[in-house]
Amino acid sequence: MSDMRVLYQEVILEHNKKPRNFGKLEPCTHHAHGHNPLCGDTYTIYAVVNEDTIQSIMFEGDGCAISKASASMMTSRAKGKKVKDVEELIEAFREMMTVEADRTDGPALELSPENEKNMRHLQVFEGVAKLPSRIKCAILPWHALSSALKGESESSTEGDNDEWETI
Amino acid sequence: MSDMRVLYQEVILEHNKKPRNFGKLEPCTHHAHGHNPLCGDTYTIYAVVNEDTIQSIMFEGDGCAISKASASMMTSRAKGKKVKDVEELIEAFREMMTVEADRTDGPALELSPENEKNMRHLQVFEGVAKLPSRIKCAILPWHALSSALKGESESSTEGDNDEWETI
Amino acid sequence: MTNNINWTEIRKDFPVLDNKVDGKQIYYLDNGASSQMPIQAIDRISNYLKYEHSNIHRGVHTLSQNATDSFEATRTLVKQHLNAATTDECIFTRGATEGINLVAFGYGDKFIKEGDEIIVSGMEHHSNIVPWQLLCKRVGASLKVVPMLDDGTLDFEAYQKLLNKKTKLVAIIHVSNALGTINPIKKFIDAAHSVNAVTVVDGCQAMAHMKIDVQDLDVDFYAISAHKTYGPTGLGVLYGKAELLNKMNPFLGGGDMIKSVTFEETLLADIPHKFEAGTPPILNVIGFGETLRYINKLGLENMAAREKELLIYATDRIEKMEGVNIIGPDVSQKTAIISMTVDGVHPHDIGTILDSRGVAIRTGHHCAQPIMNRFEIPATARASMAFYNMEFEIDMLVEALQEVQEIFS
Amino acid sequence: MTNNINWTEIRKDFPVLDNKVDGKQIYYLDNGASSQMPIQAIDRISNYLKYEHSNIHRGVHTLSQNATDSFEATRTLVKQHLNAATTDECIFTRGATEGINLVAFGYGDKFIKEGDEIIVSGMEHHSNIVPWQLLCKRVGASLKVVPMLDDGTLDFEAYQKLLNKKTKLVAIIHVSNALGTINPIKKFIDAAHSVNAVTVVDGCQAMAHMKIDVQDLDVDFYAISAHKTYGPTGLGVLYGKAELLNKMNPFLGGGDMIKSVTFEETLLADIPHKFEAGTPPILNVIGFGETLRYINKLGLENMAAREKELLIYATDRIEKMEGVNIIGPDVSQKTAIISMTVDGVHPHDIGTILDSRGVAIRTGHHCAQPIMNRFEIPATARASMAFYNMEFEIDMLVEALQEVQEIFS
Ligand SMILES: Cc1ncc(COP(=O)(O)O)c(C=O)c1O
Ligand SMILES: Cc1ncc(COP(=O)(O)O)c(C=O)c1O
Ligand code: FES
Ligand code: FES
Repeated sequence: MSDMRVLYQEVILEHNKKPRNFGKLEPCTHHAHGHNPLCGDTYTIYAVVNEDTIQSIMFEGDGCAISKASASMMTSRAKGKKVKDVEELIEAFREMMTVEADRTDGPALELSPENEKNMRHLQVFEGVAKLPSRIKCAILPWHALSSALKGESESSTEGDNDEWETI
Repeated sequence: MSDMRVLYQEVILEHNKKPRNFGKLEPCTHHAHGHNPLCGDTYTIYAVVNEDTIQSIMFEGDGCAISKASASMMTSRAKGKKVKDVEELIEAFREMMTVEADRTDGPALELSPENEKNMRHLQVFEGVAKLPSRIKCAILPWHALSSALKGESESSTEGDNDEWETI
Repeated sequence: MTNNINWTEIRKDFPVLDNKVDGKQIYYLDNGASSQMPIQAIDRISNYLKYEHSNIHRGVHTLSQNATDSFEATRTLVKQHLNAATTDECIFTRGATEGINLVAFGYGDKFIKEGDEIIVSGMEHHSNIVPWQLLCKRVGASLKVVPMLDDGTLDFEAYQKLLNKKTKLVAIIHVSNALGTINPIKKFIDAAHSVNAVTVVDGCQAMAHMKIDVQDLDVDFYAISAHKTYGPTGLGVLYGKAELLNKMNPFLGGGDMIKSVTFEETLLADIPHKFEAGTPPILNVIGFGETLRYINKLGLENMAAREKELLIYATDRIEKMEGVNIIGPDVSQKTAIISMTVDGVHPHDIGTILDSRGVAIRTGHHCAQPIMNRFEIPATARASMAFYNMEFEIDMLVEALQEVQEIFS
Repeated sequence: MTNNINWTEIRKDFPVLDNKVDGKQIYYLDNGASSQMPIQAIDRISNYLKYEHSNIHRGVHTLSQNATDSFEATRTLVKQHLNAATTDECIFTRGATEGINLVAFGYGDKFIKEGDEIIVSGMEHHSNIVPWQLLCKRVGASLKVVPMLDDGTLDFEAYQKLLNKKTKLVAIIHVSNALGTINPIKKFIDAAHSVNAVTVVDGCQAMAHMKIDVQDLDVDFYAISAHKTYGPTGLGVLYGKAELLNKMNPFLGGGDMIKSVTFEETLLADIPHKFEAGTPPILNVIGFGETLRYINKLGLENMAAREKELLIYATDRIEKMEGVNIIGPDVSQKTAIISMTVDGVHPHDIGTILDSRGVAIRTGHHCAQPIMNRFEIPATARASMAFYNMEFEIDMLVEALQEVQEIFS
């Protein structure tokens, strides 16, 4: 399998073509806008959270195959889950994506069996972690979801400066 | 004779030590301020012109040995001369100083016998023409005299922009 | 082969082109982002740094004087390349971005007032938009935009309608970095002058590809970056008419831009020094001089002709691909830039797959988001060619594009 | 020999030092104007240009990513050298001059108002005076000056009296380029903070010669030029506290300093990019990284110790010369700079005669005219030494000074 086939696994291409949970969710309890300054792409994540559970979740926006598949698979995994489990999953996903950067930073996260399974599914993004220029694509929707759950409305794959200055 | 002895001829050193016509001349009919931006040195030339003749001429200011000797010898040569003869001498001096730069620019000036003699005296500055960084020193007072005779009050060894902008 | 020049030999002057990066052969088609320097200019920089370096101006010692001479020699070459009236009109900047900002601060803050209008085109690079947005905010002027037509050219009629006596400045790109479009800027400049507006032309993508004659264009300000003209990064030139430069505010304050400093009164230096505060990028300037000599030797018209050959070859091949769309005008109205989209594939995915085959192109908005918005696309994949490129590189581009389509089929 | 380092061997890393210029051996004692780069950094630039050049940021292709990594690696090294809290606080500029102007425009125009006061010292380089004069003119603030004492140090008591609640900014030089004086800037910064003024330190002449710790100094802005720290021209660093940088106005507008651009609304990028519009001087940044690695390897403290040896040696020899006067404090309070006058000889005549012997020093006001005015001299002759200089060069300086005295006797 060529490098590119490892990166663009069938699952990714399939989710890219037919993204799940695509569209606007209104009314919702949480939503956040995520921006990747490297390309200018943005996604919005909408969620209805009730009794510590993500009752429903959708996303809107446009970007590359990696980011779109990532958003699609993320929303599929997050729907119906406890917020704290999703937070753990976000953490685990981010770790997978940055594993190249700081492998020596200590032991991997201890995951719940449920999230172990989720992560096996998300393994298709492992190829992305080897391509620094695309890591942000994969992480973008996760960042936005994380911000949404924290009650923030904007996020960026670069740093945490929340106030966006305009001219 | 070392290079430096050629540059710093006895005559130059002597004029530097005891500059002729040094001081302010007031009242005067013409005066101009000359500035060398390369070093920041400035000289002022004062002249009383009457019946097309430079009746008296003096200079003030501070600078290197080359510029001071040049001002001293220039004022000595100019005093009592017709303005048009002095203008010819200025031209000849400038030509000597830039001879390295554009030797191919055509034949040398045709000088009056009087100025031929003057130029022989001023030959001591020939060494300066070989040192690009010092040419402006020698020319500085001549520039200022030329400006003064034209009725201008400021001159610079760089270009002819007369208005000096301040902050 | 254009004019009997052996382009295969010429190509050897650019070692990176046949270099392997991380074990992979590179096909460099990203010249619009930054071009490569000829080895002659690289060696010049290296020699300068090894044997000749010194600060310039004001130095009495030989090393400093020689460095000053080498530095100023580049200014003379730049003057000749742009056909400026004097070297004083050629100001060294860090790049086109600084050049345009210099005009915004030095000219704009002094002469543009509340209620005045500034016209920019919808084809501008961000560097010819944002400085004017910032200026408008500072002085209370407003920004008007010349729309683009579907074929990737500017709407000249709409432009004429925008011009009025409130128009004080027109900022326009000579050649679009995103699409390659060559704008008929002389017409735009003349029209601007008819309402007494000054003109600022972003010539970044033009200088490497065509003869620029600022006097013939009668342009007021013209900004370029050396690194888009086979020179080094960290250097640009702002051409400005002496008359305008003389009456502008200074920009950066510091050494060399003054005649004298006291706490009571500071006298400004004459142009070009008035706008060149501080130690300039000496090594970059000296390197760029060698680049310009190289261009003179090879002949800009030969380079341009070769680029046209490559553009036609590439356009032919890519036009034949179904599902690949070229954005921008036809080959007669542009430089060797092909900006494209592939149906159903985001340009960054194209970029990644091309990169895996060693094909280096740029994907994204090319710092020209308004163009993307105009065509309702997020980005494009842009191949930009230089005279040193070869047909086999274009073949590889096409092959890699085919792989993109296969993966996403 | 300091710390068993073989300085004769080290010197070989700087080919110009033992080079003949126009057939004449050079004795380079003009490091204060610009220092020489080690061959490792020169070769790094050359290799980068030959095999690795590409524009950075936003590029998907390998060449661009590798260049971005090399570029950002320098930022990390700079952060370590200055002990900044984060790399975001280290902004690449063209040089110290641009860095200081950036603060004047970005901070000054936003936060300094009519009636406010700015304090500068009487020892500043023009680049830390003129930007403030221009700012004062723009906003209607006024400039106050800390006087110098006869020994070439600043009058701290007078400074304290100048501070008051109208003081909004204090701009001060860390090490004087004209005299070598090391100012106790921590004391000056603390005092400024006691009236809530921000501090801008010109560290041009400090970074090559002593450990800088911006966090320990608690300085708000610190500007340097790479070419005074064995790096290339065309590059500087402005350190600024993130908190201040975040709230400042942007400076230059253009690519990379924005998140997104539309004609209606443009979003600014986060620091450091907010202040890095346009293509940066990539080759210079990458070269400077190699310089910093070189310094790390050799050890800044070893370099400083060697310079102290040279300073003491030179001071001893020159102090013995009758009619030669050293301006500035004693060796314990300065870096390896000797600024002097020779009775009855204009400094430019000294410079010319020294040059005829190959001795490269700087003569003039050193862009610090207020110091010259303070000492009522037109200029000085300044020898400035670096760790790679040798005693024999100082001997030649002394011999040439003797010739000056003979000629003018
Ligand atoms: C103390 C000091 N400050 C500022 C500067 C200006 O630095 P640059 O010319 O590199 O911008 C210099 C160098 O000339 C200097 O020595
Ligand atoms: C058309 C155009 N204008 C301006 C710029 C900005 O040039 P620089 O980034 O070199 O300042 C570029 C390059 O990015 C460009 O292509
Ligand atoms: S390219 Fe924009 S998110 Fe992937
Ligand atoms: S050095 Fe100033 S005039 Fe000669």
